[in-house]
Amino acid sequence: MTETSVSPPVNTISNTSFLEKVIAATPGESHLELCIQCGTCGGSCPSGADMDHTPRGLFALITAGMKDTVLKSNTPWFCVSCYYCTVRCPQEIHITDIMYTLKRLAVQEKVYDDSTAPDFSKTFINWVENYGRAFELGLMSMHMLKHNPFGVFKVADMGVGMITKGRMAFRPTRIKGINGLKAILNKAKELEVAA
Amino acid sequence: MKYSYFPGCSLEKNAAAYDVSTRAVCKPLGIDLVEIEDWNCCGATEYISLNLLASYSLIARNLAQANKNIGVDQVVAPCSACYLNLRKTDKYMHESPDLSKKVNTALAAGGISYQPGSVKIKHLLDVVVNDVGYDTIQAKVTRPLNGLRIAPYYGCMIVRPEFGASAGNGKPLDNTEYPMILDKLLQVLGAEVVDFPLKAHCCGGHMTQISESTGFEMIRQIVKGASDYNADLIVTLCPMCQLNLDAFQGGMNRHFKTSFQMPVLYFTQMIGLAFGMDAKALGIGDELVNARSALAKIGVEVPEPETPKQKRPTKEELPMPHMPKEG
Amino acid sequence: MTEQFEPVIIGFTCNWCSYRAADMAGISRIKYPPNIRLIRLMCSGRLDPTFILKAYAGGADGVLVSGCHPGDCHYVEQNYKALRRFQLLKRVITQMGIEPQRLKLLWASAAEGAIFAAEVTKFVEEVRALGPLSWPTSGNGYEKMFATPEHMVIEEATA
Amino acid sequence: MTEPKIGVYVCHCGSNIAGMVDVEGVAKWAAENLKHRGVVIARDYKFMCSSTGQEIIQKDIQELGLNRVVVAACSPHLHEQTFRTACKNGGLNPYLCELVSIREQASWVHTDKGEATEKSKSIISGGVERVRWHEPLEPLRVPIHPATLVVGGGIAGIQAALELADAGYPVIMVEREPSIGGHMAQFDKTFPTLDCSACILTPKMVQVGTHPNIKLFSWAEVTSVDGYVGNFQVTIRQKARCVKTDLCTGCGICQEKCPKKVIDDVFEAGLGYRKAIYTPFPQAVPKYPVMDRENCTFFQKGTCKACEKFCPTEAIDFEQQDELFQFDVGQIILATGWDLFDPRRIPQFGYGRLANVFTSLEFERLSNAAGPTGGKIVMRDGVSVPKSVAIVHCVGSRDKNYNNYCSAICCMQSLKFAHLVHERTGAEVYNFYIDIRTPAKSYDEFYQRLLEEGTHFIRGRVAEITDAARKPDEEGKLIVQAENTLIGKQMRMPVDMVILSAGLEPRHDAKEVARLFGISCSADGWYIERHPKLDPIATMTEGVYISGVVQGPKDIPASVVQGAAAAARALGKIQQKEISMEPIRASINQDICSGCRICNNLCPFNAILFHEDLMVSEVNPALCQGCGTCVAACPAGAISGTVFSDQQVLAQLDGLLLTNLKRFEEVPA
Repeated sequence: MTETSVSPPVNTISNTSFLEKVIAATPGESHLELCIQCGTCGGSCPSGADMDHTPRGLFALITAGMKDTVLKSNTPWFCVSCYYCTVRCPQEIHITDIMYTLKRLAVQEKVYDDSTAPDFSKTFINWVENYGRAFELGLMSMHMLKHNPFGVFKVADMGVGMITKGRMAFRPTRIKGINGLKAILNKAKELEVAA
Repeated sequence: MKYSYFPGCSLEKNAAAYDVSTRAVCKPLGIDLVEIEDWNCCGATEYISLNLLASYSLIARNLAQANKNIGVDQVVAPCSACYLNLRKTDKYMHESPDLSKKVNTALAAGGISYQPGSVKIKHLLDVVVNDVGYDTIQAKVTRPLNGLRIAPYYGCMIVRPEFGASAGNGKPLDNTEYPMILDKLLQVLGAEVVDFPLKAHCCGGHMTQISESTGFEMIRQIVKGASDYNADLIVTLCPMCQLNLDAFQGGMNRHFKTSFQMPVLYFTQMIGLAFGMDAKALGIGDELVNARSALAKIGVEVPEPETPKQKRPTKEELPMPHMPKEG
Repeated sequence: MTEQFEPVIIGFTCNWCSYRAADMAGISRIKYPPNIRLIRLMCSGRLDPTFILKAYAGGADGVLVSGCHPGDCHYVEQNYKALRRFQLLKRVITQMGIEPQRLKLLWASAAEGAIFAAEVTKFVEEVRALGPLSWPTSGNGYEKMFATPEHMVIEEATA
Repeated sequence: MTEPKIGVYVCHCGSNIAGMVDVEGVAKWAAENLKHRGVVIARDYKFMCSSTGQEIIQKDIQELGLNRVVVAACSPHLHEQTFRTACKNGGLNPYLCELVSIREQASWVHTDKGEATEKSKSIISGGVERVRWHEPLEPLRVPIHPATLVVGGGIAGIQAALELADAGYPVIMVEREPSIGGHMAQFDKTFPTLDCSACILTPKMVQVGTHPNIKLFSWAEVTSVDGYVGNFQVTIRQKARCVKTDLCTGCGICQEKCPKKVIDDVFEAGLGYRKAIYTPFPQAVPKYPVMDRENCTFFQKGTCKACEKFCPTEAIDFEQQDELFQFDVGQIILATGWDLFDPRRIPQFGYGRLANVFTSLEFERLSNAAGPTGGKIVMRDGVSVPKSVAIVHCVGSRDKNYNNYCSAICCMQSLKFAHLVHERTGAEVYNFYIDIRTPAKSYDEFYQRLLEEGTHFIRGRVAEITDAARKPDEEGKLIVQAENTLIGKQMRMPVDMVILSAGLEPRHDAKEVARLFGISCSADGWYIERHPKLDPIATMTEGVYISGVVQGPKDIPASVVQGAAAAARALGKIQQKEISMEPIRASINQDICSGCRICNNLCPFNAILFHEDLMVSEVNPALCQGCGTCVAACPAGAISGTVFSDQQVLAQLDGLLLTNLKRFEEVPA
């Protein structure tokens, strides 16, 4: 059974350490420990309605150390990076950055329920890592076929329109320095693992 | 004025119109764009979601490339996401020597390096309204956009989060909740600007791919808002916003059984039109929601839209709080 | 532990803000290294350059000067005068062959016990890193030092 | 002077010190190693501050003939007086005692007993060296002028003024606005009892206006303050009213006839109108109107003079000029109050753009029977009654983007609003809050009452207020968007009217005023009290007190309490006829003074005067506050400061560094 069904163990070392872990994995001063649960973030979030936990709720879970519940949550993946929560937070918590952190942690630990969003990011990154540039057509088609085959028809006219208007490339541009870029990214990943 | 130009992936193809119109209007505005050599994708909001250091390195490579433009210390990005990513990386590297060290170790593997703060990163709109200035622009207007009701749409990442004076990146660009610079620009071009409450709300970013209904709802809100305010068109400054509001408008209409027909153009295209440039040369026609009917309004001579007379306040009516002077 | 160098730090505090900040640190039981010993003045403006030079001469490895935040001075604006002297002193001690990092200025309000403790801790480490103050007169014969400050006191006052 | 005989007393403070410092060891060390510095006895005791502890010192003074005492215990800010008094009772001049802190500075902040003990030794050694240079001193005595200046005519100032005046002492009250009464005069009801604000305030205002001991200046400001506690000279600028107060009967015809209607941004919070010549409200004290020259047709266009034509007593005087008045006062009470946080700074709340978003002050006027709508709670169009109202708590408060602090009154104020709206319109009321804070007497009972009345409470800070409808039922409404944090869901609440419970802010010119009176502001801009708990009334400047919100957000009862307390403080001093001041003063040795005058302009209190004839400077001990800046700055070393003399500081330094252990000679001059 998951720890959601039992009363959350508060303030044991492992609990605090999850909060600390999230803070540590977030660049700059995230101020996460300052959350007063006011809900400004949840109220501001444009996709908040579809999240299983509001950002505020998620922070309470983090503080309570309910790691699995947090990393399984769809909340970070529904974040659209509009930064409303970040600029409105009365405690100046870098909420959007924390959402990125939670995504990374979830991917590391491979504990997300719905793989749509993670896969989207992965597909996107794939093109970037191999070509150095993003590639919408490939991205969208590959992603849609995998996760929303019928969606293809829904927006088919859009796809057609984009193509007829010449707004969609059929093959991605590859940058000249792709090998250099690959070297850079690999090195960066090494360093990250090392850290 | 020389700037290193970072078009970003969108402007390569789906937002080519933005690129074309940008280059077209930069000439008369005296903005000299030097494209960053062999630039790469900024990772949008995706790379950072999987890999922290790699995404900063990915972005930093562009800044390093920008430094190859000798004597040009300012980078201009027309895409809000690119703008934010470049600024953010520069800021965090500037604040954390440790991060800066790591990123540079990674860059070294590609034989390059970047010193945080060594370039100023600006959004194209910032350059146009602040470096060039409203007056210069006004002086060049030959075909004022009279009678065109425009909903100015900023989206998120140009105003949020406010990275302020980070790494010498200057003062706040505009208010994070209710920006005005685009409104002012469009007024200068002669348009009738809608006081658009959703001007800085979110277009949904990649949501259409993650959760269609969520994405469509966010698009609907903005398109509906614009039409509620009887706008002829939405003008934006971000390729992602344009893509969502324009290309997905049809899908959105089908999803909600609505029939909005709200054209979405780039502010550079509006400048170009006001400067009397040819619509085609500004990439107009690429948009999926046809903008011609809206633009017809300025093709022909339309009389000054007489502003409704201030009705005398009734004697019960309470005064509105007066707003502070523009400063 | 016993191996590492333990610097001696003299801290000058004003009676109204920074000394109370030290009190606050105590009342809040905030820990900091014992290397610092405080001298209470009425105001950082009272700070005579002689004091600081004598501190170095007498064997201090670092000197902390602290007062109210600019604008909060109990004596209206005297901490600005302290600020001026501080900047000048930094120059002077450098000429005298003392690393300027051995002199630190800290504004601390009566409420900022935590800040006071944190800054002291930081300063102790910085001075520890610099090692003992190797000054010919160090530890004895500081009386020799007495003539020196005169010229700069004048300079300061007219500054 | 005789060979110093010093007694050293080390306090255990229970285990507070003894727990981390080897007190016995320290005492023993002092007795042995500081013998040659004049220490004749060193003891340790559980509680030196106890009567027994004090008796030990007194006994030693008498039996061992001690002429110096060093106590190593807690901070001098806590017990310096205690031990000075102990010495006094023992027959020793109190200023020959030095209290050094080994608690706040050693036992409480260090973790290693050995290190803490060593540090304590050097601290005591410092105290011993210092005390050798102490001199017997007498506290300075200064006569107290019986008059008190009260700045600000809000409820706090009114209370203070009346307490003093009723006690029979003269009060000078200065109010910037045309009438006293402050913000309280704008309110309709006061929480939690809901009694009518005017009904309880107006009588007090009248008392102030008519009290024989109170001289009231309204439409006036203090322009300069000189002198020191007991003997301040203040200058007051009486702005020109353009009304001869000796002739004016306050009949109000001038206001009635004045053709110029002006939006009243002050008293009506921008929600109502006044004339160019006006009293802000009918019960104004004093009753005389003032002329607003910026808006007066005559002053702007050169014609009109309607007021003059119709005035039955020929009291209008267009020629009137500002006047300056000088007074001597003994003490000063500052009760200058607060400004309302401007919600325009939070664009997402729409104030100024969305007609039916109101501020708390606007609503006070809206609900006030004497207000622009006669107490009818209506929307901006002035007629339609709201069916649903949202009240937003913490606007600009508890927010690092604006003000960090809690404004203290907004919760109760919002509850009051909720009650009034419910009572007068029957509208549904929604309170959006982070925490409901109702700590004071019968406040939480009021909260209970609101719950019974069926007011809705939604725990969630409002994210934004918009008119952009998403659903049909939102059309034409104000939509309040927030997270209901108790169910963890985002919600959009369509309402007719929104009230923003905006926070309290320091007056826009609080910093300048603080400078004028020589006191200091916190980072937030509130005036700093002498001690946050034990003395929230006095300031660091002798004879200047603060009361009301100027010291920090508080409600009416608290302001009244503080006003009364400040008055009591002032009365205490007045009763003493004269006050004794710490003899911490600078003095100039005129034989050495070169007359360079460097010190003259260094002194922030203008305490140093220059004798042209003798070409030397002199310190006025009554003006000198003892900061010692001049002492440090004198190039000739002609200035010395009692209690903090060069020798004392240098000796303490010597002791702290333990360089004294080597020396056996040197006797203080």
